[in-house]
Amino acid sequence: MTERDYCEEALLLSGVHPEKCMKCGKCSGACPSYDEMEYHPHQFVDMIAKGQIKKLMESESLYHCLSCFVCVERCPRNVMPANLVEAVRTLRERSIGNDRLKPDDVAALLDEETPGQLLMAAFRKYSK
Amino acid sequence: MQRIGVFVCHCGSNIAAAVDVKQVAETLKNEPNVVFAADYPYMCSENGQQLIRNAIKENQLTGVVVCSCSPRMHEATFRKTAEESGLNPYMVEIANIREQCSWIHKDRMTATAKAVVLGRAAIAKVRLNAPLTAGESPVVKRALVIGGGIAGIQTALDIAEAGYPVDIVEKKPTIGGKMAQLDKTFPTLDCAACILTPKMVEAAQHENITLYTYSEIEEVKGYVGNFRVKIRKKARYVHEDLCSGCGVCTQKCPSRKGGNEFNLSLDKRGAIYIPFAQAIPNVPVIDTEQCLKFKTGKCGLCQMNCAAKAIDFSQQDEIVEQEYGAIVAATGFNPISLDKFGEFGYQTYPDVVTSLEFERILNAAGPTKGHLERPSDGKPPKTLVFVQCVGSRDTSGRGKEYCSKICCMYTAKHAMLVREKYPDTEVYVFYIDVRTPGKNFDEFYRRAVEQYGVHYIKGMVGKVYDDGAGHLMVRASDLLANEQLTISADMVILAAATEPDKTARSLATMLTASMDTNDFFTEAHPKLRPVESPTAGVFLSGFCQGPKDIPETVSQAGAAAVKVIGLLSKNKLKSNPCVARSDSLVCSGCSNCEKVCPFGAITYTEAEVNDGTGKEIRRIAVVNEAVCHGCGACTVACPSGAMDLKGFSSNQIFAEVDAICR
Amino acid sequence: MRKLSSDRMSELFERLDSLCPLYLPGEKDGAVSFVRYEQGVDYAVGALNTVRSAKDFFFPQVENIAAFRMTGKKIEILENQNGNEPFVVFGVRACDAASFSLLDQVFLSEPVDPYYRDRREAGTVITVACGEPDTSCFCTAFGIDPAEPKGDISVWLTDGFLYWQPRTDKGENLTENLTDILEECDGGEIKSYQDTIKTIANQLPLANLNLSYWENTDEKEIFASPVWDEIYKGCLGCGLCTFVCPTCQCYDVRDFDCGETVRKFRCWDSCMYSDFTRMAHGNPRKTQKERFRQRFMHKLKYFPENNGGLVSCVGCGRCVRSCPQGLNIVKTARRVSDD
Amino acid sequence: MPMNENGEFTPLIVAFCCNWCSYAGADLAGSGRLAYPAEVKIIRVPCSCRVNPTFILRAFQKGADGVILAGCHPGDCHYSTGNYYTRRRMTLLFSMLEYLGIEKERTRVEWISAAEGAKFAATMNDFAAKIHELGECKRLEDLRCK
Amino acid sequence: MQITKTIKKLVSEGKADRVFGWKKGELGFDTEPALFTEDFDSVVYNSLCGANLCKYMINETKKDGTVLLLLKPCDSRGLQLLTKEHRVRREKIYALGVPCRGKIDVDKISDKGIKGMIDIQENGDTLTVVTLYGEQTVPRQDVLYEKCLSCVGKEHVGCDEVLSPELSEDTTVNDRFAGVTALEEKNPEARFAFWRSQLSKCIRCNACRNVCPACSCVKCIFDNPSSGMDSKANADDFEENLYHIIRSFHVCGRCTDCGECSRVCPEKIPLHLLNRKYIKDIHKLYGDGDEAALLTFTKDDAEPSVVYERGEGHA
Repeated sequence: MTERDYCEEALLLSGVHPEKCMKCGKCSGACPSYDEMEYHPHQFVDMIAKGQIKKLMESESLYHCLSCFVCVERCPRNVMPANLVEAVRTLRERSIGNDRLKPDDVAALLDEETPGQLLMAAFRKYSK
Repeated sequence: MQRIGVFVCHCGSNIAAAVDVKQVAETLKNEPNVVFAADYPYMCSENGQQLIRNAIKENQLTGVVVCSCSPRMHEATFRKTAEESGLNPYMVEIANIREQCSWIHKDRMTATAKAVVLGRAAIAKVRLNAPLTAGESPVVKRALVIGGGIAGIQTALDIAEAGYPVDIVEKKPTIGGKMAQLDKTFPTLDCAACILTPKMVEAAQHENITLYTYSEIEEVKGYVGNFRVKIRKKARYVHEDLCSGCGVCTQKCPSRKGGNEFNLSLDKRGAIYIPFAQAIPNVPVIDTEQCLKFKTGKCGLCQMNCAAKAIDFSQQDEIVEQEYGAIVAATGFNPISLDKFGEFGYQTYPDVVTSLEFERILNAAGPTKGHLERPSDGKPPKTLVFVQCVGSRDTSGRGKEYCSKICCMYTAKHAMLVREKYPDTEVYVFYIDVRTPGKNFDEFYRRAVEQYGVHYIKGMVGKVYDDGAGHLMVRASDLLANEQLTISADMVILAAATEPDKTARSLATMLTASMDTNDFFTEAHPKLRPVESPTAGVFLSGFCQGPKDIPETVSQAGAAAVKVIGLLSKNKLKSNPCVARSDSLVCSGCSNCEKVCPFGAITYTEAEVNDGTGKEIRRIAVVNEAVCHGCGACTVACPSGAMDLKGFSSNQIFAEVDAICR
Repeated sequence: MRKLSSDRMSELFERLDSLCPLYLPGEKDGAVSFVRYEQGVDYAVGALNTVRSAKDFFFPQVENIAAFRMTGKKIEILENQNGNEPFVVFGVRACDAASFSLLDQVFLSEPVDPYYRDRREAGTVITVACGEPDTSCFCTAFGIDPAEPKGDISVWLTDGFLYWQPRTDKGENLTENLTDILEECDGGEIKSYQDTIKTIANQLPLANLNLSYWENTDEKEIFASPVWDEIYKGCLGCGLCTFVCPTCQCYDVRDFDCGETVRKFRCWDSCMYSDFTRMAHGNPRKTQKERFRQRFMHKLKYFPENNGGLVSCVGCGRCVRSCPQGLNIVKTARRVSDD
Repeated sequence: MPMNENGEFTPLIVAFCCNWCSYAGADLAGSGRLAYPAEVKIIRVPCSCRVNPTFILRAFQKGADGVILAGCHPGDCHYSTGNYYTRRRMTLLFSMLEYLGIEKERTRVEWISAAEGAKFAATMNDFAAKIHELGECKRLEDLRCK
Repeated sequence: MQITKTIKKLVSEGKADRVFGWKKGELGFDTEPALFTEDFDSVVYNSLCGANLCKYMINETKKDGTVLLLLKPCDSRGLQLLTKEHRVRREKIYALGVPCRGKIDVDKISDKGIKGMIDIQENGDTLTVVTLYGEQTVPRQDVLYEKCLSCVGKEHVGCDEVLSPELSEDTTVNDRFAGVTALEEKNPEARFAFWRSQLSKCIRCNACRNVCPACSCVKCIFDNPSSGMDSKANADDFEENLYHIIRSFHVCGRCTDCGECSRVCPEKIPLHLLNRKYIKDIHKLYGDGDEAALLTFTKDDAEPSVVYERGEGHA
């Protein structure tokens, strides 16, 4: 898959239309994980619109998003940045292939910084 | 036998690009009754119209079909063209092959085929058209302006100056509207009161203007030139004619708990009050919700102290009935409620205020006498954060999807005024875009940035919260720096989106004027008839038609006035001849049509009828053509089909259906 | 004469239908009418008369006459004549069979109506004697014998047997195809069946209808009778009596726009309707009284005068049974003649 | 069955539009170049309340496969109350047609304002798609017209 | 007979100068509507007087004088409608309500296999049918008109006088809307098959229209060549659909549910099921107001989409 294909896939998965964004930055203004993230909610929207998804997929920002949906809630244009973050996360997980999280490995991953809720969500989603 | 001419317009390439206009003309030429068909690049141009005029004369046409743009665009044009060649203007039908064909269908064959069908339907209809003659009705030479803000005042003054009597109905106790609440005006920074109050006084004193303040529209009947309006004058409990405006009553009133509406409840007023010092009329009004006399039956201090004996607790609402030739809606706007925007803390923190509240805080006649003090503790704020687009351009359902237009400029104004008077403050403005298309507007905004050092930050505030130590924390993004900021602010000022006044919707229903989904009045044409409602005789002034600043409002107010003057200068109006008619031979006199007529245009009479079976006195329906608007509700209520609509007769519609389904 | 055991009737119907389309009285949603025979359709043996008469077969309620196709400004005429496919009608009663000769007077005299003629030639009529004439029957008043119905073939349905008597060449021809199932017999077996029918028919309350006043009185006198003013009062002006009547033959010719073509069709009309024989000035008979009078004057006076005394009624009793308000030809004939 | 050159069923849809709202909405859809199928043919009436049930039945009689009626939103009628009558009339008529066994998706009423060009196009697209699904209208056709 | 006495008294008091009622027909059991100016002894009123007389008043009240009209409860609703729609001059009518215990459908007696009927005699709840072949008895309730089995009610409305109302009997055995509900519960294909089969029997005799108290137009659109709707014949399966759909719509909200349309239909088409469908919908959607449903509205009326949303087989 080309980078463009990944972008299309992310948009399909999330149902996000980045062209609706009017670049107000309210998502990032409201984001509680802003400082932990290399790329911020508005950048997810902007970069995917521009076809630059690789950097996002490689970024640890994916796992610092709390999925709190405040950006979705606050967005005046219904753009839903968190859904996009979630889609990129899914694409990344998929690209890892069958090498998915096993129940036994979860305990080892728990640390102070990673929210437990995120781990559980990822576990449910990627462990079939 | 009709002799029909078909004229197919290319509309440059607007139609011709998608529709094979030559083929449409050629095909339609073979339709029965069609004796002439032609195509032309611009049928609405003088040359195109000349083509039609010549064809009518040379071919003795009795009917004309123009295949062109929407009839809403040029039906009137082509009717006039036909009339100039001696053909009855109502023998013209339009087939809409632009908006409803060439613009939406890409496939040339499909579009051409559809254009032919639409043309056939129009031919089928015109075959059954009959010449119609417009009736005439007199014009009442008096205008009504609903709303006493700057829009209403300016419209009324302009009409009055032209010599026509005009009434202003304002629901608040004083005229002046929103502009009266403003401190300074952009981009000149002159004092709002200084330029508005003279106009208010002029309106009050003008011999042609009658003010109905604290009044509402109760009922509107009639039609262009002949509206009959009921105005409810709400009881003030103070006789306007007796009151001297001394204000003693307002000082004696022991109840001080009411929020002062004029200052947006930033301070209190008595139960009997004059909204503000320059109010017109300068007559108090009693707030019965708050007045002790009304609540407990005891008190009456104001009455005892009124030397003019103007106070009357038994006063009742009064209904005034008046006839008008034209009505102007100038109902204005309000900031939206911020209930749905909890993230800004407006409901929680007293130091988060709206821009209109801030306007009052800055005003010398406001709650702080013009001193910049924050509401919570009266201390002068050192850091101010302005947030733009609060609810504007919002499609999430919480706000309004349109741009409120005035916020960029008034925010720049506020920022500048603060920095000028209090140079030791820090002022931040969070913006999405700064929109300054207007004379001297961008210069004004740049002055705020360059001269006054206002910090403009591209980004939006995500949250306003309390840091636990009594400081307001503003968390926002700085998109250009790709940073998230947290600013400790003393005050936050929200540029709340604007919306049309709530009363506009019910008024529009009474006026039968249409509105858009945002409750702005719809104009008859967005470009060419911006101050007229599609409802004849109803005109639009100011914000009620769409967001506007003061200069725009004033110029539109003048334009609306000119339209009203133009209407009132006529002695007679031609009425729409496409009205209902009752066939006396078929009418059974059952009254069903009368019951559904929205205009009371149908009456009954006993008349002698001879339907071929002998003379008989029957009860039959009679349509008052001047009152009928031609909606056609009666035609369906009539089971016998006695009631029909001229210009849209049942047989014409059947013919259209048949032609389309052929 | 031939006969067939009653339990083999459906076999007969199968055979007839295999020769050409067969129609017979059958019940549909509570009303008996002539229906196309097919397996599962029961012959409504107990029903005396269908709601609509058998005239439908030769003079259908609606008939396309021609069509016009318009191409641009050209008009092309498309003839429409498709009434010559052979068919058989079984179960026609004596009264309806008699009505055909009345209709023949109208449609087969010059100028001959080709649509009617074709259908008449194509159709074979099998009549059935009325075993038990009912209250509303009065065919005997017109010399019609319910025990001896006319038609191409007459049939009697007694207990156990169907008796079959061809009467015309058409009837004989049809019979020849059925000799294998219809066995020969002599007609004597139905004599007592016929006698019973006659006894019943003579006892019926309307059977003694006497039209001698109508025959012997000047038409102007009957026309001017004051009785008309009174007896039409209950008439609703609907066309029920004319549409169920086997002898009513008035029709209207109308156009129907189908888009590319225009169909010209004729359809039954009723003298009871306000737009009957409408001309530029309207209906010449302006009141319901005049329309009501016209119907009976035509049946009982004008038609006989023009057709050698033949009264345009066969006593089928349909109007007696169907008129919503209880009016009918017997009532009218008697009241006018003060009988 | 009417077909296009690709052998696809091309239904016939008659849309009655009131002059003040829905017809203007259709114009707006046009100026916004918002496409909907050409099989939709619009008949302009002053108000939705002008639409007699006989017009709708006539369209079906002559071979229409779907009939849609568009008017101002209730409360916005240019004639103030016309569409309230339309609403009652069509509710009862459509209920009757359904009772007679006519597919209920073949008739529709939509309120479309002059500002709702997008809604106009979307409505027509949706309605046309429904009619495509249903295929030719057989239950109300007049056999003479086929 | 008490009716004759009352009529004579009313005429002698000058309340009316003529009487519209029923008289005996040619057969032992049939009756017909008739106008009486004298000989009031020949006015009959019995269980065979099924016809609704109110519509005759359209022409009758165009004349001078006052007519005494006999009205059964269901007929009185018809007269009320005609009065409301100004089709009769009510002041020229003396409306005399007469009691009703349901009317007899002679066809139902025939359907029981009884032939050669000469006379019908009423004894309480039993009928004695005299025939050529002897006498037979039939329970009265078995042979009442369909319309009487789902009667709207036995109360007279708007009469000047009601005679012995205590003699009226409730003859309702069916839920008035049971027939409609049963159809609604079928699927669309079955409903279509039902109506296509029923309506294709129609012979367009117009009896249903001409008897209907709500169909009182001076000129019906189906008779008026300039209406664009005129038609005389059931030229095609569609044509009679159109006729009945439009007719039912025209009387929608005005129909008094007197059941005459079904009574007079020679083909026994249950036409009342069309009108009752509208009545049922109106009751459900708009309540039971006095004003005709299509001549009024409320701002929060149901949207036409309720038809789609209520799903299949709704009842």
